[in-house]
Amino acid sequence: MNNQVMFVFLALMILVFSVLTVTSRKILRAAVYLLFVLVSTAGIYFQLEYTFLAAVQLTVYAGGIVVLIIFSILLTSHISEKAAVSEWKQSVLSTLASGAGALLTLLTIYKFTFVPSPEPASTSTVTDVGTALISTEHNGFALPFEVVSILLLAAMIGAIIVARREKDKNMNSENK
Amino acid sequence: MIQGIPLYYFLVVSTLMFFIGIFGFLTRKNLITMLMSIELILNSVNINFVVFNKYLYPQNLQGHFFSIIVIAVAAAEAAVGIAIIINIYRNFRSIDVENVDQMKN
Amino acid sequence: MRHELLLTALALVVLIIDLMLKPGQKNAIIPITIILFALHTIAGFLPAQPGELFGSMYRTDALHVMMKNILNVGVLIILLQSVTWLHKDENREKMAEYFIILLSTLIGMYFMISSGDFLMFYLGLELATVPMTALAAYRHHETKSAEAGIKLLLSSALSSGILLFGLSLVYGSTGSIYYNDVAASFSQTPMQVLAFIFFFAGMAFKISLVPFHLWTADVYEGSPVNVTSYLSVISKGAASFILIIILYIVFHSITFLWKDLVYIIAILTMTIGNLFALRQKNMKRFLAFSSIAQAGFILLGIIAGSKTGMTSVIYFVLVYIFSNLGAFGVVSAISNATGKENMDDYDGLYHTNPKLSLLMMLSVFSLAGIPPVAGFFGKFFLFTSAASAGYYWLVFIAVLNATISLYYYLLVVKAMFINKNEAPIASFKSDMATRIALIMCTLGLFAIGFWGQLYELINNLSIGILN
Amino acid sequence: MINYSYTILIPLIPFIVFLFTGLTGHRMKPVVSGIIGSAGLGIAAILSYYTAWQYFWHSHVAGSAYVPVKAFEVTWLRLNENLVINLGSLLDPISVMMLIVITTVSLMVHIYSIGYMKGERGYHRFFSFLSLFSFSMLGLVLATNIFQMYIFWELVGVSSFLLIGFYYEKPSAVAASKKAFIVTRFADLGFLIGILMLSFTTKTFDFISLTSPGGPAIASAGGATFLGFSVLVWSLIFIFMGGAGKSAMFPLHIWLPDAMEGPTPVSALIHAATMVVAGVYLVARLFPVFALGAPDALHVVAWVGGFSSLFAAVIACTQTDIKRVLAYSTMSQIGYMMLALGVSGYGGHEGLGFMASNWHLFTHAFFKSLLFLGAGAVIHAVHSNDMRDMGGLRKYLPVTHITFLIACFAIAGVPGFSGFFSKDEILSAAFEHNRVLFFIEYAVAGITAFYMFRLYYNIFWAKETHYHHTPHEAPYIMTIPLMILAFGSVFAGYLPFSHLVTSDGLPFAAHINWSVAIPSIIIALAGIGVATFMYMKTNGLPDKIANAIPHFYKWAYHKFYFDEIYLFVTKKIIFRYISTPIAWFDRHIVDGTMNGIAGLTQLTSNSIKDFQSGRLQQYGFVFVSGAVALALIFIFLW
Repeated sequence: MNNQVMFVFLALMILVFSVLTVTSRKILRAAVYLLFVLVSTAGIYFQLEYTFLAAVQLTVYAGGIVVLIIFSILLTSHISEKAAVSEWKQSVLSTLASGAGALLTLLTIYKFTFVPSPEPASTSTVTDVGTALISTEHNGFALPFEVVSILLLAAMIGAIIVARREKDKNMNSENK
Repeated sequence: MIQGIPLYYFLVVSTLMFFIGIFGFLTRKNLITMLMSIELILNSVNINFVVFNKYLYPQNLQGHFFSIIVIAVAAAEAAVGIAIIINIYRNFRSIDVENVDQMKN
Repeated sequence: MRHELLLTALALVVLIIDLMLKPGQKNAIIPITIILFALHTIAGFLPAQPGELFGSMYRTDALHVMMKNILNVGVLIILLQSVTWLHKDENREKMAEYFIILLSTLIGMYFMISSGDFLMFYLGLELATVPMTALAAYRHHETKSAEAGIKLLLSSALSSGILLFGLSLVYGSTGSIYYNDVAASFSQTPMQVLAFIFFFAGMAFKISLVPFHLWTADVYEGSPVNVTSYLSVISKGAASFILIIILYIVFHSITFLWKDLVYIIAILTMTIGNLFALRQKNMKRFLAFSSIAQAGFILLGIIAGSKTGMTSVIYFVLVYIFSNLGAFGVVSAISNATGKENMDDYDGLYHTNPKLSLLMMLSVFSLAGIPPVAGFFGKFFLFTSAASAGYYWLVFIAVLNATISLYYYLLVVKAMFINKNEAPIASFKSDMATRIALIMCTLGLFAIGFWGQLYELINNLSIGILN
Repeated sequence: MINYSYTILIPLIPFIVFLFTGLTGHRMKPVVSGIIGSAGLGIAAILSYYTAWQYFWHSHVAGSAYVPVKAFEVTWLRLNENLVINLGSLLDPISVMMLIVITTVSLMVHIYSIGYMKGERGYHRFFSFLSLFSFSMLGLVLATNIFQMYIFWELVGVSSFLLIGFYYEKPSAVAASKKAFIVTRFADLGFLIGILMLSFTTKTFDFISLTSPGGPAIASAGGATFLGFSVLVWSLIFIFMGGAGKSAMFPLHIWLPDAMEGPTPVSALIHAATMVVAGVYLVARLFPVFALGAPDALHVVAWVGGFSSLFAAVIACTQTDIKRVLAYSTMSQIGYMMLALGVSGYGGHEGLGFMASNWHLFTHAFFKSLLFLGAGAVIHAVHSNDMRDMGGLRKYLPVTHITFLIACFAIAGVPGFSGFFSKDEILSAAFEHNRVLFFIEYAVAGITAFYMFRLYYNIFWAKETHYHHTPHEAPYIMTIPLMILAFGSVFAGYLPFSHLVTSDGLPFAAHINWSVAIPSIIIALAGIGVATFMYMKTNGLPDKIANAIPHFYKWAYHKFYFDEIYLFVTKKIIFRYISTPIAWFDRHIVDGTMNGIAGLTQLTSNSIKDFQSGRLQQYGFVFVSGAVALALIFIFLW
């Protein structure tokens, strides 16, 4: 029963704040709503007993990405600034498209019978996660773990060359 | 598996979140909020993976690790995206998506 | 795994050398990287051990190796073509970064091609895309470059979000992310059809198939020329390779479904790509739309579903690399020398730069599929494979589109050779690296068509749909 | 067995010349590149004559069949176990005959161009492209398999595109070359589809195995049917579409008149003697398959040819640009050749049409290239293409005048000239197989004689126009080729063709069928006569005669009266109600349809441009709704 209450709470948090994130006219608030969504998602992971994942969610997503986003909002907009609204035609069309997509997806998912795997469950303690992370066997994830580090490195270099200001010429008028 | 909560409930939440994200992507005028919509989309996918893993195929951690990798990729995407957005701000003095339509037809 | 390890090491070496060089010596990084990469390309042709690693997350055999080698050759040409551009003042400070990003995206493509499960596939895909967006936005002071970067980033993030949603449903319905397991239990319930279509939409984005192609022209126009040619040739080639592998190996149980899907998309892509290419004035945009139409032709080989089909796709991509890089090489040389990128600027080019014009003409003829240039054989094999699978109407439509495409390809030839121009682009000499790259393209354009064994070689390695 | 492997040199020499003059031409004096080109072609021509001598007379046992010989062959692409694409050279009566035609005409055109192109920009480029064209054309006729033929076929298209468009830097030439290229390419795509279908049904590309009677190709004729025709028939119809495009058959002929924008020697080479007859050659090459496996396809060939010949002849009467007259005349004559193939059977005297078609191809090459080169000399002298700017040139250009007249006699079918013999055989073949077409061709023969002499009189007789400077005869380098070709135009008719080039390789005896020939002679002379009445006498000669001999005044008056009637019938009725409308139809409907398709494409392209709005969110919208729509279609509708 507790579980159910908790779940309903988290689900409502996620949905309500998701909607607020994409509708709020103040960008900074939208970012904060996003933070709530991400934290609630971490709550769901906790509930599913994936504590490691929940921790990653909190640190990387909530702690890293959202902070980055807020930081960039502060750089690029005034706090009081209100986001422009899109024209009604665009809003209607977008609502239709995403609504149709959601309906279709829910319908097909509802029609599908999921069959749980008969094999026994393994636990998901941090030890198991760690073992799988460095395992090179089937269901081991050493390779993606290594490759993602290349991705992060490359993305970092990319971000630096794009955002770095050049020392020279005509950019002096900018105030960062 | 959580007692008393069917799998479908989670899927409804994640699907709705996914399409809310898409809606946001299609309507928000601000580049940063478009990026935030992307985060919503990725987050909903993560929920899917994790829930499937927990409810249906708990004998290994495929969905779990998929989510972790997606989070890492999301971080990389956000970093590059924000760098470009800041660069756009320098060039246009604004980060409205309306401004970035010089090239067309 | 040799390709991946060598290339990763190569990228790290470049990074370290760059740190060690003094500011005055930075230019040395260019020849070092290119020579190392050339060696890496050659090393790729050494015989390699087929097999699976990491519990079949990574798989390699002669087919994968060949695909990677094809990409290597293309990247080598692009590296050579970018030398002039890198020597420009505004790019001096970030040469090493350019190389590292380019190479790491190539690593991503390697892993994508060699992937044995959807996690590695997804990771490879993102590694091939996310850093690219930084390169698209490489030119600081160009608003167009930043626009290209953000358009590429946001739309590719949207597409991979949708692709991921599809993948999550695939995982949910089959219980595995490994290709073998998915292939064994994938069927045709509505949800799985939905999942497949979401997945396909994401892939179609990367190959820029209609209606998922809209980003292409804008991004191609705004990016630096070399990045554009990389996106249009290497990225697209790699994505086509992995698409055909996944369709043939993983989704073979719903073959009849994806064949119909590909049928529709192929017609749309060829036609719309052509219609837009007709009206382009900017050379990069023009090549972008022409490359969309070309992607439509690739689908003809995919839809065949046979060994011949895969052979024709690989062969076509190989030819396409040389033809498109030939065209982009000329565009890049001219853009570097004069900054001009419009078709009008090419008026009368033949009188001032006859060699460049001839290469451009060859490339364009190859793209249009006129014998005896290699492009003709590429198209011919695609048509043959689709026709032998019974898709006569599709081949007929493709043939019509090939005729339309001829019209706009001739516009370029006409501009260079016939149009009058009071002040044509002045005669200029390109540097050594550009010339080598252009000579490689020219040779490739002829050699591939006339080297008969090549087709057999590819055919021996190709596979049809698994049964 | 004689070793023919040296024949590989015949196409290779022009190719080497092309590379050489193309790469180093700008460093040498212009005339040197012309001489090199001519010398290369000269060697190729000598080799061709030697080949012909060896093939037809030296190594051949009298009375036995000429067998095809593969002089040389290498495997090039292996598509699967059955389908192999080779490169090589195949010698048989028609390919050897074509070698002679191509090398001779090409050599003449080379020599002529040395004079004609003097002082033009891009002299060496012109010659290197001429060599490229000769190479492609020779490769085409020597092809051992249909795929190789297709490759060279396209190469011919490319090089003619270069030749039509590259030299003259005027927009109309550009448009013309593009049009020629695109229309023929469109036809070629039909050709390609035909090749694919044919090779899938017969499992071979090779000409020898395709065309051997009783071979798999012909045996497969009874395969699956579609709309009442077998696959074989359809594939041959598609292949014929390619041939019709290159040979300017209705309705794919629209490029030919416009292609006259190119330099005149090019027209002589490409649009008279070689490229435009490639379609005829293609049908002749596959003739056993047509005749034995798909007679229905052959009927298509016959009717397309017959219709085109009439259609073009009628239009030729209305043109004033002398090169356009010749262009329509070419189309009409090729229609003749196609028709001859279409009414032919296979083997022995049944194959009369086949023989006649090739013979006419041979003789036509001489007199039509002569006409073009002569026209070139005229244009060279008066700097205009329009016959209204000409007149009375016979005293200024004596050599051109005489050779032009010989060619006119030949094309009109005056006895003793080559055209008479070949045309008569065509008429006999048509007479035996299809009376309707036969009578059409009678009419065409008369119209041909009429418009050719209309052209002739307008250029060389009629009233003298005022010229800015006195026209002068062309230099020897231009007139000598004219004389050589004139020689061929007279005497090519005396070759024993029915003993050399026949449908099954066996010689047979062909005689002039006088019951067909005499009416045709009368018709031709009538055509000439009418033209003479209408166009020759603006010099006032009849008036003088009438004044000098009053007795004849009434007769002259009556003649004049007759003339009036004739003028009324021709000008007021035929011209106004038949020729002009047909010409209008050709220009506006046939041509307009093609332009309309191009315009429609442009229009569609313009109307969908808003899709590419540059707005990221719209792109996203299309992406999402595209994916959702596809999912809907495949889940619920599929």
